[in-house]
Amino acid sequence: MKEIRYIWAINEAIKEEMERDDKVVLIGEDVGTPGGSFGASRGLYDLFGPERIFDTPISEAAITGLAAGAAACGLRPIVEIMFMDFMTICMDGIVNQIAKMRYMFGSQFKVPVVIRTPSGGGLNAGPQHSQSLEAWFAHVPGLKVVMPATPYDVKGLLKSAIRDDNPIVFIEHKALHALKGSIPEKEYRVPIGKADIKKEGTDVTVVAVSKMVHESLKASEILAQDGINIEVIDLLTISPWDRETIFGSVAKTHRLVIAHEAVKNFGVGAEISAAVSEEILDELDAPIMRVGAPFVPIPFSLEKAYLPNADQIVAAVKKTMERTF
Amino acid sequence: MKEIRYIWAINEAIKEEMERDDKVVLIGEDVGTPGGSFGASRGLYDLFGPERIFDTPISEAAITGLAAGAAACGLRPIVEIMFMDFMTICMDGIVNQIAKMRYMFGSQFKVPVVIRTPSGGGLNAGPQHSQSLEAWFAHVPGLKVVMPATPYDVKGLLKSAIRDDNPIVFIEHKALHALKGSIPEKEYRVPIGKADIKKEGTDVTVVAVSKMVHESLKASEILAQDGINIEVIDLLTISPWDRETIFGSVAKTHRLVIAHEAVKNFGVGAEISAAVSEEILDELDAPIMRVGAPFVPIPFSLEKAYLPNADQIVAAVKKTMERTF
Amino acid sequence: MRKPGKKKLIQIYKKMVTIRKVEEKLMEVFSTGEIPGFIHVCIGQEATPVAVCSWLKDSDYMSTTHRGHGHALAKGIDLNLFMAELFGKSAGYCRGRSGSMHIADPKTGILGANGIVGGGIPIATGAAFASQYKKSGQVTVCFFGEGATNEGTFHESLNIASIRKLPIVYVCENNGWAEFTPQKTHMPIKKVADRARAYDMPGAVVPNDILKIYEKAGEAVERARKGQGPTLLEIKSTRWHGHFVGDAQKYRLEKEVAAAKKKDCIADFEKKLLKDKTLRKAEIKKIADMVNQRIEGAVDFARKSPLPDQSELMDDLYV
Amino acid sequence: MRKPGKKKLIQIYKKMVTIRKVEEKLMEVFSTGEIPGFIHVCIGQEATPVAVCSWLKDSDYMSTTHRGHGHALAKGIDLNLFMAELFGKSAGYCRGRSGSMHIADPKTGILGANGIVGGGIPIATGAAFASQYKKSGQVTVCFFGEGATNEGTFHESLNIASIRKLPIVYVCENNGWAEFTPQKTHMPIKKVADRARAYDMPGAVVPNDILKIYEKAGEAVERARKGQGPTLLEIKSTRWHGHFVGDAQKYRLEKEVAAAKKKDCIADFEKKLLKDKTLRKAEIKKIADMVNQRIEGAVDFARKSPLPDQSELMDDLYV
Ligand SMILES: Cc1ncc(C[n+]2csc(CCOP(=O)(O)OP(=O)(O)O)c2C)c(N)n1
Ligand SMILES: Cc1ncc(C[n+]2csc(CCOP(=O)(O)OP(=O)(O)O)c2C)c(N)n1
Ligand SMILES: [Mg+2]
Ligand SMILES: [Mg+2]
Repeated sequence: MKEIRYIWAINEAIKEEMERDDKVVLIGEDVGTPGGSFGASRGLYDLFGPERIFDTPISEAAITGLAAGAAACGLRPIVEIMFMDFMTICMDGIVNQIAKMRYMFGSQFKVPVVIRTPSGGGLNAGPQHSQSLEAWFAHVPGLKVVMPATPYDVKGLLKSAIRDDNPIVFIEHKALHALKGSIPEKEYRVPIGKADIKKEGTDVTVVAVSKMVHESLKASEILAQDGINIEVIDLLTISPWDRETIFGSVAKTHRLVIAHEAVKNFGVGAEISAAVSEEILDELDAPIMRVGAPFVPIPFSLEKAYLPNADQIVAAVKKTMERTF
Repeated sequence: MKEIRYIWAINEAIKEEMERDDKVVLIGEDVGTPGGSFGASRGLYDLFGPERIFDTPISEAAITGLAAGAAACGLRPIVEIMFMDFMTICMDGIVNQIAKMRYMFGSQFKVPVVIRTPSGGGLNAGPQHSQSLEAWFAHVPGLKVVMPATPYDVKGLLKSAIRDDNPIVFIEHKALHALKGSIPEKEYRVPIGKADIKKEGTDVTVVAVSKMVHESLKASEILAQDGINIEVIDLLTISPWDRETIFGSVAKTHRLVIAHEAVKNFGVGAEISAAVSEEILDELDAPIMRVGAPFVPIPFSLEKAYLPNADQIVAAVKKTMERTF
Repeated sequence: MRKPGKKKLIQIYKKMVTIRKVEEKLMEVFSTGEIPGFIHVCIGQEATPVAVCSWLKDSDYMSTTHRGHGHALAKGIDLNLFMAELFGKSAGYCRGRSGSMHIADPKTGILGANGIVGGGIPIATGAAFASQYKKSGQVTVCFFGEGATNEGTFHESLNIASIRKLPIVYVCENNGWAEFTPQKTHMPIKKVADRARAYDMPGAVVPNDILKIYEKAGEAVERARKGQGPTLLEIKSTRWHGHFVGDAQKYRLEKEVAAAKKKDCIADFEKKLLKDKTLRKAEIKKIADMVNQRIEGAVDFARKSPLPDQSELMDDLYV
Repeated sequence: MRKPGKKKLIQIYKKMVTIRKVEEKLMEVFSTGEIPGFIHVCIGQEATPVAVCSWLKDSDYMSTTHRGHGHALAKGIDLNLFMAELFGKSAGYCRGRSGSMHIADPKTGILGANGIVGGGIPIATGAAFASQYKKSGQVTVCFFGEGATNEGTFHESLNIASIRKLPIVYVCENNGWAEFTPQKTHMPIKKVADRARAYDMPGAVVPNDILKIYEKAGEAVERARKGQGPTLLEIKSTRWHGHFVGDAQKYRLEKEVAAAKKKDCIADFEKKLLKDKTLRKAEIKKIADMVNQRIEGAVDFARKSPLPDQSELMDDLYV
């Protein structure tokens, strides 16, 4: 095992996959000699050159469409969109082209594109540089959506994503870039579509997305002091999500809290809640609580007040414990 | 009262509001002399001229941004995006600019923009001309999202939307354009934020969105033959939605079905379901069922098999009736 | 080199006639309701697809638009499977999932028609990037209308193609209309080709004349093939019919439409071939009969193919 | 007419010095952590905002970018409220919600800085549309960098502005860098102004010289004011520091940065004013002192203003 930061785990995954398969190319703004805005591609230009590390103009719409075409013609492009907020500019490429090409063309094509993008707040980057928009992509058939929260998972999932023959929206969290964690020295991958129980527990299931995994683990410690033992599940893949693991946990705890940093309204938590009350309502002993951001843009200086945190998870868990059937 | 088609009700609303307030302008592709791709602006160019009926190049990204600027400088633009699928091209203008300008700039601006767009299938227009993407916009703080299903509602809501000082995504349904219905001769408006009980009932609450209102009314007749009396609620405003009416109805029927044409996964139904199980779980006597499109793009010729319909609503209602607590 | 020989001339003529007649047939069949959705015909514009695709191999790539039947047929799509797709049948190229607006065939390098105006331009640019990367010698042709050149993707793509010297030819068929609106309402310039300079790219305006297009396309394809970079060609084309089949184009003056129809790229070419003695009347008649027969066969094939089964709805969304 | 008089020259000089010193102060304060988030300074580029905004009234509109302090100050934003916003304080223009990257002030026509590259270009175009419609005689100035001209919104907006002859001036400050990447990596052309032809719009390249920019901007603003339509100006500007404060710009050669710093638009102007005897050394010193004092006052004001209260979080999302 070795210690590594989240951002370097991304870098290693890209590097290893590019070494393994010369069809893999990296496309994005400042990904060349500068090594990317957050450093994810540092050193790659020197290793792979300008043909494979395609440093593009500021043209998000064109580069996603370009990735679609390149993928349909045999390459395996990784596109870096510098901030998730800029995905607004390339929704057509992602949603109408990349996501639909396979199905719409009668399964004649494979479109192995990975769109990597950092989401989330925590850097006081303000309303246009801090959003978490995963719910949009989860609503689009043809895409898979992945959101890892640890160095281990980000490396393992990114390697799986690059090898997957389907288009994947790979959402990093910019406030986790500096986070350290251990990963194996040897090659490993983390499967897409599987959630991970980060902490076992018996009283309440907490399904957490991205940075909320860490907040949930903090909440778990706080709650332990009150004798409450929560199970923390890292969702990891948003679409298709791991019903088995989550339903299994709810069947054990009978209480569910879902936590994500995105705006709560119409967020990813809604789908998980709805699926549970559609399919295993009888398992529930308490209302399903959701923790998410309030329904406003992310203000520049009130960011702390804005971002969901461990305290809110603690409160939601306690709320689900208020009642016993 | 008079009979009118849905598309002409839209036309009347725009015309009346443009006559009333010369700050209202219409911006879009082919909206000038051609009167719009679906005819919504027919005759308006002759009445209001090229200054107010702004026939634009095929440049969706620019025209939404342009509307933001025009609104910030005192106009009240109505933007027509020809198909909802093309909103993918102008998400930045809508989400990062229009929706955020007021809050982000410390409430210094008003941004009274209405973005009108026809959604939905039924014309065999295929995967890039048939989508229902309302869930995306409902997830964005700063926008209101409206989806009327009848000539009466479309006219009344559009007039309210044009007078509202907030940005509104106004989603029409292209398969309803030809639908006839009665509206008052005299001026009227329908309030944003209020759902409408289209049929009272006692056994199951069916919350329906857009064209699914008509399918739900059909389902209601089928179910009546089995002695099941459903309440059909037309949601009308997706965000902010009318919790009071829906919670009130669920408190009466204790059973809930939500129906929309959009893909079921991560759709609008998820939020309503989640809110109910978060806030009034105890009222439920049965799982909450959702009816929505399957998780694939809309295929050209299998459209009938794809689109949710009355039969599926009937099945979902019956499912909620299987059990009594 | 840029002058087609006799065999090529006849081949070109046959393709043009095929496209014209296929679309005339489509208009007829569409009006009976047999074809669902919308179709957009390119009658009057046949010279461009045929002239340009004459320079392409099967392995070369091509992307097109909603008005893409001509391009697909010129590139070599199979007429039966094409027709079945337009009918929404399961024997169609895309299993009835795409219809006219999204037809694709990887075997002949057709990356798809596109329902999004400007949507195909970056895709084609990406295909060119892939073949440059693979050093495969493939060329990509990207077709679009003058209306599409007002979309941001046009601008972004041409900029990228020029920096990277991608092996691609951008072909703008300027038929003067975007849906129901004439070019002058949407564009302050007359020549779309003038936009090429913004990307340090050669741009040329070509009349709707098969041999002139053939020549210019040949140069542009060769330039791309040699790794010298992209070209923007603007063909001053002409749309005879409405934007989609069923559009009576009341927004156009009758005499404008009549003038458009007078500039018939096929009739002009036919006259030339007769004058040249490349073809005789009888041969022309024979070609027409043969083409008609193939088309009837394709319609028959499409009619006989079953609709896709409901059970296929969820198939193969993911690999 | 295009030559500024003595009073104007001094005014211009004061503004340039103010912008320079404000940003030097910001760099200092930012490094202590007092200002949250990111800031992007325009040191080296001060001539453009001042020269262009000299022609504008309060009622004229302006939109800017992430690198927008200079534009806002030149347009007339109040220094105290500006500083408070950058500090994220509740006395700031936007109640601490926007910070440096989105500052706006409708009273002086500032439609906002924008965190989205290319995002402000359509917004400015819309402002020009509104004033044309209202026949108010207002002009809009839209600032952006050369990197932004590769975004689709640039292309779409200039096309629209030209067709409608909107009263707007597009000002591209070409500082040669987009973040960490030089222009030549992203653009096959040298002169951004050449892109104007694609929209039948006049385009001009202007050196980073306050009086030359003043002259060209005056012509363009007058053209817009008279209803003659938009202009694209490209200023060959120069960025001294990193993309954001804290970026050590290791990607640039030291000698390139040194050369950039030698082309100091303020020092050049100062020399000229001294030579002209428009100003004497003592007056220059006095201006510097006065500016410094105002800046200290503004920083003090910002420091003393409270952070917004948590209770404000949900305020005024809707009207
Ligand atoms: C993004 C987008 N906007 C608008 C449309 C609607 N639309 C379809 S075709 C068309 C006109 C296209 O004009 P042009 O590019 O000149 O092609 P032509 O139809 O003349 O072949 C428009 C506006 C669309 N399909 N996609
Ligand atoms: C849509 C979008 N893409 C990328 C970025 C990240 N970004 C911020 S500034 C910048 C470079 C802009 O270069 P230029 O337009 O030349 O302006 P300059 O910074 O030189 O003033 C980039 C890529 C962004 N903010 N928005
Ligand atoms: Mg056209
Ligand atoms: Mg720059």
